[in-house]
Parts: sequence; structure tokens; C-alpha cells
Amino acid sequence: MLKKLINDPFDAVDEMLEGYVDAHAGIVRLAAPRVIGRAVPAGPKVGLVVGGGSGHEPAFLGYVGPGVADAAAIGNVFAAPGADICLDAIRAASSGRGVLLAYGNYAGDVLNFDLASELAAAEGITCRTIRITDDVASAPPGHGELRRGIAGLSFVFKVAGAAAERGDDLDEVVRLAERANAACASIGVALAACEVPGAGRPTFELGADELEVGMGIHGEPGLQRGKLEPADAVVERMVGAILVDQEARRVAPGEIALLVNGLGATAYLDLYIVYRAARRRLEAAGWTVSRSFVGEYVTSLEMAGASITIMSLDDELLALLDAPARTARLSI
Amino acid sequence: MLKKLINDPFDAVDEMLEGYVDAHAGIVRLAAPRVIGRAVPAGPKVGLVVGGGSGHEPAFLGYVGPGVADAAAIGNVFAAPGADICLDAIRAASSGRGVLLAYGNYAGDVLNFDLASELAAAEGITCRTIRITDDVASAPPGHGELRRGIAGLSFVFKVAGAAAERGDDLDEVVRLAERANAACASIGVALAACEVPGAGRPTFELGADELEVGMGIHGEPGLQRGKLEPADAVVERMVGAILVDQEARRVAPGEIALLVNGLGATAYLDLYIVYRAARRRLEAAGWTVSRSFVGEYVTSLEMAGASITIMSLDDELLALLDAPARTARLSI
Amino acid sequence: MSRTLRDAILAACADLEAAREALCLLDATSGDGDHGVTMAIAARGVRAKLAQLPADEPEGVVRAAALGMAGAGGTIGAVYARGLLAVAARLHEAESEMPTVALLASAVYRAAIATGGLGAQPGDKTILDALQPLAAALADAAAANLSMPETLARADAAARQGADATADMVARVGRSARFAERSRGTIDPGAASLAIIVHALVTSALRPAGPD
Amino acid sequence: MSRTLRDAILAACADLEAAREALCLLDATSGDGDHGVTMAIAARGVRAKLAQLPADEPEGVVRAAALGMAGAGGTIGAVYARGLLAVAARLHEAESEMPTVALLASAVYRAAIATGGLGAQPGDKTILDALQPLAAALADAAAANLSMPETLARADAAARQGADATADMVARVGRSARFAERSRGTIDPGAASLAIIVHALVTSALRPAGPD
Ligand SMILES: Nc1ncnc2c1ncn2[C@@H]1O[C@H](COP(=O)(O)OP(=O)(O)O)[C@@H](O)[C@H]1O
Ligand SMILES: Nc1ncnc2c1ncn2[C@@H]1O[C@H](COP(=O)(O)OP(=O)(O)O)[C@@H](O)[C@H]1O
Ligand SMILES: [Mg+2]
Ligand SMILES: [Mg+2]
Ligand SMILES: [Mg+2]
Ligand SMILES: [Mg+2]
Repeated sequence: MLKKLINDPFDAVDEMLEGYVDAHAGIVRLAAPRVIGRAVPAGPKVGLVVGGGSGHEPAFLGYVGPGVADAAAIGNVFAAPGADICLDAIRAASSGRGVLLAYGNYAGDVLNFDLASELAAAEGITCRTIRITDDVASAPPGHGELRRGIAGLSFVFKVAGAAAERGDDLDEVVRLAERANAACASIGVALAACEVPGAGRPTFELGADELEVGMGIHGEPGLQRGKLEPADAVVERMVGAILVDQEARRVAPGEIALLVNGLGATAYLDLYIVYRAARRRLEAAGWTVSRSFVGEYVTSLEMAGASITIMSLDDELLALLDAPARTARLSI
Repeated sequence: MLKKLINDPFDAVDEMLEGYVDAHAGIVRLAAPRVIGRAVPAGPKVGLVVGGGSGHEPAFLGYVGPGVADAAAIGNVFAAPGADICLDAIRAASSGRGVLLAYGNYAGDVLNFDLASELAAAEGITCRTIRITDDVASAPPGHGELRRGIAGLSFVFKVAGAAAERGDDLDEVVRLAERANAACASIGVALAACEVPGAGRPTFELGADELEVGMGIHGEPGLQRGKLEPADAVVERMVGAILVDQEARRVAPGEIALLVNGLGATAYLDLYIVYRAARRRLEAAGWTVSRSFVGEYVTSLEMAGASITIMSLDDELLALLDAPARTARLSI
Repeated sequence: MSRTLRDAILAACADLEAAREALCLLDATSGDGDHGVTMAIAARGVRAKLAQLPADEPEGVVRAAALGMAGAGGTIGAVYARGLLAVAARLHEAESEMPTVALLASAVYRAAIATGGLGAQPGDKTILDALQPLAAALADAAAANLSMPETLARADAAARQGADATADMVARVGRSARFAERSRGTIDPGAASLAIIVHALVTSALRPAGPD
Repeated sequence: MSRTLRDAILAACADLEAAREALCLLDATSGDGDHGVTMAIAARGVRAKLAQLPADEPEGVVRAAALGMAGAGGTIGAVYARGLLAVAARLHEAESEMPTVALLASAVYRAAIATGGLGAQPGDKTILDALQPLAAALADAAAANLSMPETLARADAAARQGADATADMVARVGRSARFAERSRGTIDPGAASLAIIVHALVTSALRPAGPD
């Protein structure tokens, strides 16, 4: 059993939320049970709802605030929020110009958000959906719609949020969110497992000298399990997989934002070494890194490891990425 | 051996720094080997140099930038920077109005910064020093000057940096840094060890169901080793120790900033649960939490655990804490 | 039977909670390791909804269970909620509150249909691979005019066998989709939890009524 | 001797590197676990400084070693640098480059004085508890007019015994200060590294000169 600083596992999510809204009262409030809304609701504008299971903090609650999301629907650990929570989040985010639901492409999230979207329609709230699919390890090229969402979530949230904030209409926010999603490619590597509170044991086991390239943010299996290697070699495999995918999708080297995301237990020392290796590898392949993010953006509880995300940039996406934001996670 | 995403352990710090300056080129530059300076040096103003061993990221480099420090002197992992590095940092921070050296109270840092301060004086740069001593577990009340510095570092850096940024003179910056340091009290708890790259094994061992209250950010021994308990009970012990110290120092309950700092491997889920418990406990004792920080501010590589810091606030300190800052870690 | 239904559901909740770590372990082999926790949370939710329920008519009890399951979220919360709401709808249409084998078979058949439209096919190693054999066994029992006790015993066995058979399957949908071969040899957690629930319900229903 | 001094220092560097994990383990028991790594980094630094050094006169070699140690940072880098700079200063004052027992004793005595002013007292379980017996042994040897080989052998033994004796002490300064009783039973890492260095220097000096 991994050691945690929690109380009853069944209370963990609610206690976290209590702490969260107290700590960031200037930015957020508890809009409904399991729904984080902005302290000062914005609008009229397109609403942005983000959400998913807990255990990925600062996703999803850390993206609620001016410039990004209007509300986050919070599920149990690694479990999608129920449709009632999703519906409450939609209500909290709605100011009459429609709502975009942005979440990672997981069966549970799809089922619950889809149902909520139908229920919202019955209340007169138009919802659109973007399912984020940046994890190149989760399905081969050509099957992009089967892919999972990992740290690319934060880029898509930022782009969609900035578009909504400046007053774009729902079609336009959807278009930009889809562009951002299509522009993202990510891959993770896990070094050590996390544990769902109450599960009694870690989600998976890795040998003392093993890692797994391509593992998902809930411990979903990856592309290859192998021996722990120096960071440069691990990054070579990771960026290699991203570049193979870019090629398969006929994306030519260009300007990108580069995100190195810690999964939970990995030190900044390591993350910056990974960043350095990834940047060198990408630059050697002809890419230009013009925006960089290093830190914890979409975690997997206390999993050890990191993910690398690139987002291809053009003026449109860059402007949205650079637009001001004041959430607990993103302050730009 | 703990798993890390690094290359040769001897290259880890330099590779991290390479990554860091590339990732945050808008904010920082490598002013000298092992010295992070601002991308755009400021001044004339009092310079603020921070620094210490590596492995505590985002300390110290994450505090360099507008509103906080002018330069950071970066040592090897858990080893103070050599005097030559400290001197280079002083030079990078100096714009003619004197330089404040702010660091945690550790023998190695004292020796090296003191020497550098003498060498700087010979070059005509006046240096003053604040040794940060917020860890109440590291020496009993009445022996404050023996205490170590832990996450309170970030509060002292912020206050001193804001004072320097608004143009206060060196005496005034020193006075405010000393006030901030005196206003801080912290305590940590460790759940699992970190490992110095190249050491071959973790720094300490804790049983599968053990924790240690009061452990320092390099694995220095704490107050009590005990069984892992629910977060509320652990926090009770931690805040209890802080409050005993406040009483011994005759500090009456008042307005505070509350910081819950992750040591490296502990999930945000846990950190917010710790924050919730700490806040409740403090409020029950009559304290008012008016500013909150939850996240990783001063880490110990991949150590699992957290620390709690309070800083007593008055209008003077609050204004400095709230002043704008744009560093990689602090964006206010 | 409706007082019995509430008791039976409560018994199933208790059995799910007892199986928490075992179900997590199954999910860890081929998914994200949370299934036992999600089902335990669901059990709490169902118990809370039932406690709020004044009356004991079956449709209301099933609807309350559906809401309790939905509250747990996740894939499985949505799947169970959909299935149970389909059962409730069928009960609503029923002319009598008397439980018959035919009504039971029809209700579970509706649940199988309702949950079959969520992207999984039979053989994909999901809860459907326990639910569909269960529905088939009930339909067969109804056609053969079996007694309720005999029907329930067959239902129990069908769900169990369906769940066990998922061990030979390879996961193709949901979070375990990419596990492919790695998932072979382990029972699907969703199928396992359904078998636990069915067994608890059947055992409770077959238990001779005693003093309250 | 100065060519020999460079070789001797390089031998000490190699021995420190070989002891990396062992020194970290000592430091882990009563400190922050980095001492072996810091000394290994220092060894690299010393080697680099020596490589840049054109001439081989002893003062310059010691000064280069001091800078190499300083570059490693930490408590120990500063302590060694201060001690070695004191040695270099004494060599600078020396009239001849010929190493005598008296000069050696005097130089090490200066190092003991220079590093004694950094907050630690004898008995505080630090490097001083190996360095001061070493200085005393050299002073005794000088007073007794012992030969250089005999002196070096006694110096080696004194440093080793001093280091070993720290096992019975309780740490009072530096990062291990609060370990108090927990530190008893383990040799101080700084004292251990000094003993390793002295042993390497002595062994190298006593080795009969061979062809280059
Ligand atoms: N598309 C689907 N249709 C029906 N059942 C599914 C589907 N996807 C997954 N399942 C079931 O859900 C179970 C996993 O439930 P659970 O672990 O609680 O949710 P999650 O996959 O969101 O973590 C699987 O074992 C499988 O039986
Ligand atoms: N004040 C001091 N004076 C002299 N030596 C000291 C002092 N404090 C610590 N030391 C020595 O430093 C050693 C620790 O060195 P090292 O682990 O490299 O540095 P750090 O303590 O900075 O991690 C101790 O074992 C002790 O011998
Ligand atoms: Mg899940
Ligand atoms: Mg150290
Ligand atoms: Mg699961
Ligand atoms: Mg040490």
C-alpha cells in the first residue's frame, strides 16, 4: 500500500474540494456538490465545462477561473463524474451562449457527459463536446478518435477557454478546441505506480528497474515495457513515437508549444532534464519550440513518471495560448 | 535505488539548468555557470540573491524574476553552492544599491555565502544576509538562530523581493526580510525517502507504515517517528508543534498566510486534504487564514510528505506578499 | 417481495463492499484499478437513496438503486444506472406488482438491451458478457415455465459462468482496450461485480422468510 | 616530491570516488546522504584544476586542490578549501621546496586551526576529530625527529583512529545536529573521507619511485 496523507478514502474527494475552495476562494467556489465554479461567474459568454475523475489534480479544478474554464465536474478518483454532476457543472457554466464540454476521451466521461448534455438540452442549454485525444500511445494513427486524453487536456482547455473569454460564439469555440486537439500529440512514461485510495494496492507493478513508455494517466498499458534507461534514451523513445505519429498524420515540422508534465512523484530536477532532452530532439528534427511549460498539469496521483506534449502553433492558436488567465494552475 | 529520469548523476544539475533557462527564457538567463539571473536585469535597486543546494526545485531558481529575486546561486544536489558561485550570483544581482543574501540556515550555505560576501565587499559590493529559520522542529524555542529553513523560504523571498522591487533601501529590505523570517513557522512530515543522484540508495528508511514528523528537507531527523495516521491526526501533530512554538514565542493568534508545501511525491489530493485540516485546526485556535498557498514550493527531490508554514501578517507584510511577481514559480 | 427486494439489494451492497479490494485487483490487471472502490461508493450511494425512500414498491426501489449507482460515476455507474432504469421502466409497465418469472426475464432483457448500446459488443470482455447470459437464462426459464426458485438458481449460475468466461476474452473497449493480450486470464471486473450482485440478490430471495 | 604530490592527490581522488556510496551511507545515517557524491564531485573538480596547472610546485598544487574542493560546494567543500588554502599559505612561507617533517606538521597544524573556526568543537563528531589527531601526530613526529616514512605511517594511523573514534560521538553541528543519539555508532562521513585521503596520500608517498 502506498502511503497517503488522507483520512477515510471515501471522504478524500470531498475533503480535497473543501480545501480547494477555501484555499482559492478568490478564484473559485463550490457551485454545487462536486462542481467547482468561478468565484465570479462570467458572461454572457460561451461556457466552458471541463471535468473527469479526481486524482489528476491540478486537472480539472485548477483550470477554473478567468481565461479558462467556467466550471469543472469532479468525479471520484479515476471515475468520471456522474451525469448529475456534469449537468450541475453545465448549469454553473451557462450564461446563455451555449456550453462547450471538454474532457478526455474515456468511456465513463463520454457516457456521463453525453447524458448530461441531453438533459441540458431539455433545459434549453445547448452543449457541444470536445473529446480530447492527444495520447499517441493509446491508438495507432488513423484511429485518432479512439485515443485517450492526457496532458494535452491543458492546452485544449487553455485555447478553448481563451476563445470563449474573448467572446467567440459556440461554433467558433468548438472549431478552435478541435484545432487545438488536432494540433496536440502526447506520450507518457511511468516509472512507478499510483494507488486509488481504498483499493488496497497500487494499480500496477513495475520491476525495480523497469519503466513503461506510453502508459496512460490511470495506469493504462502503454507501448513497451522496458528497462530503466538514462533520461535522454527514454525521451528519444517518447519523442520518437510522437514524431512517427506526426509523420503518419503528415504534419511537417514547425512551431510548437512543448509541455513536460510530471505525473506526480517525479522531481523537477528530472522534469527539466526531460524537457532539455525533448527540446534538443525536437529541434534536431526541425521543430521550433516557441512556448514551454514544465511542471504538473495533469497528474496520476503519486505515479512516478512524466509525459511530453507538443502542440503545433500558428498565430491563431498562439494568441489563445498567450491570452491572460488567472486560474490556480495557469497564471498567464 | 529510486527510479529517476536523469542521465549521468554528475551532469544532472547542469542539465536541469540548461533545460530551465531554455524553458523560461522570457524570465531568466544563465548569468554565470550555476547562476540563474533575470532575463532583463533590474535596477538600480537592492539586489536579492537566493540560493542553496539543488533538489529543492522550484527553489531556488523558480524565484528569480520580476518581483522576487535577481539571481539564484545553485549548488549540487543537497550541497550549498561554492563561494565562487555565490559571488557570481552577487555580481549578477548587484546594481549599486547593495545586495541581500537570503538562504536557509545550513552550515554549508553559511560558510559559502559568508565567504562570497567578504569577496564581494572587496569588489565594493555591500552584502547583507538573512538566514531563514522557519523550521520549528529543528531547534527548540529560544534557539531560533539554530533552526533550519524550509518552505518559509518562499515567504521570505517574496517579502524581501517585493521590498527591493519597490525601491526600498538595503536596511529596509533587511528589516522586512527579518520580520518575515520571524513571522514564519513551519514543520514538515515525511512519508517516504528521496535519493541523492549517485548515492546509490535513499537517504533514509521509513517502515511501510511509518512517518516522521519534523523531518527536514534533506531528510534531517525530526521530532517523532510514528505510525502512519489519518491526515487529520498527522496535521494535528504538525500544527500542534507550530502552535506550541508560537506560544513559547508569545505570538498571539492573528492573521496569517498558510502554505501547504508538497515535498515532491505527494499528490495534490493529499495536499488539499492537509490544507483543509490545517486551516480548520488553526481557525479553531483563533487564527485567521487570509492568504493560502498549496503546491510545491520547496521540495526534497521525490520525497513523499508535506510541510505546513504559517506567516503572521500585518499590513506591511501583506502588501509585500500581495505585490506583483512574475517568476516561474510565483505569478501574482 | 418488495420488502424482500430492498433487503436483497442491501445484501448485494454489503457483498460489493466486501469485494472491494478483490474487484480493484481485477481492474488493476486490465484497467485502472478503481472498480472495487467505485462499486463500494455505489453501494453507499444506493443505501443512501434507499434510506430516503418512503415506500417499498419495486419500481421505486429499482429507480433509487439506479440513482445511487449513477452517483458513483465512472463507466460502471452509467452502465448500471442505464440498466436499472430500463428495469424500472419495465416494472412500471407491469400490470401487477406480483413478481413472475416472465416479468423478471423481460425486465433483465430490457437492461441487457439498454446497456448493449454503449459501444461494447458481446465478447469484448465487459459486464455485458455476464448480463447477456443472465438475460438468456431468464428467458429460457420463462419459456420453460420454471419455478421462481429454480429460475433464480439458474440466473445465479448463468451470471457466474458468464463472468468466469470473460477470463478467456481479450478486452477491446473501455480503458482496458489496449491491454489486449495482457487482459487474458483475468475476469472482467464489471462482469465480476454483476455476478456478485446477482448472487446476493438470488441468495436473499431464496432465503426462507423469517420474523422481521 | 611535487610530481609525487600530484600523483598522490590523484590517487586520493580515485579512492574517494571508489568510496562514493559508502560515504553516502555514512552521511545518510547522520546527515543528508550526499557526502560521497559531494566528495566524488570534488575529486573531479580537483582533477580538472590539476590538469589546468602547468607547473608542479607544491604550493600551486595544493592551491589547485583547494579550488577544486571549493567548487564542489557544500559544507565539506568549504571546510577542505579553507584547510588546503592554509596549507598552501604555509608552503608559500617555506624557504625551501624540500618537504620536511617539520614543514608538513606545521602546514597541517595551520589547516586544523583554519577549519576549527567554523563552529565545530573537538568531539562534535566532524572532520576535525580526524584532522586534529592527525595534526597532533605530525607535531609529535616532528618533535621526536622521526623519519618521513615513519611520520607518514603514524599520520595515516592517527587520521584513521580519529575517524573511527567519531563512531562513539554524538553529532552536534552541521546538518546532523539534531540526530543526537541516532548518530552514535556511525563514523562521521567527513572524518571518514579525510582518513581515506590521508591514507591515499601516505600510500602514494611511501611507494618506491618507479619509472614514469
Ligand atoms: N462500453 C462499455 N459498455 C458496457 N460496459 C463497459 C463498457 N466499457 C467498460 N465497461 C465495463 O466497465 C467496467 C469498468 O468499470 P470501472 O472500473 O468502474 O470504470 P472505469 O473503466 O471508468 O474505471 C469494465 O470491467 C466493463 O465491464
Ligand atoms: N561546522 C563544521 N566545521 C567543520 N566540519 C563540519 C562542520 N559541519 C559539518 N562538518 C563536516 O561536514 C561533513 C558533512 O559534509 P557533507 O555531507 O559533504 O556536507 P553537508 O552537511 O552540507 O551535506 C560532516 O560529516 C562533518 O565532518
Ligand atoms: Mg476509472
Ligand atoms: Mg548536503
Ligand atoms: Mg476502472
Ligand atoms: Mg551531507
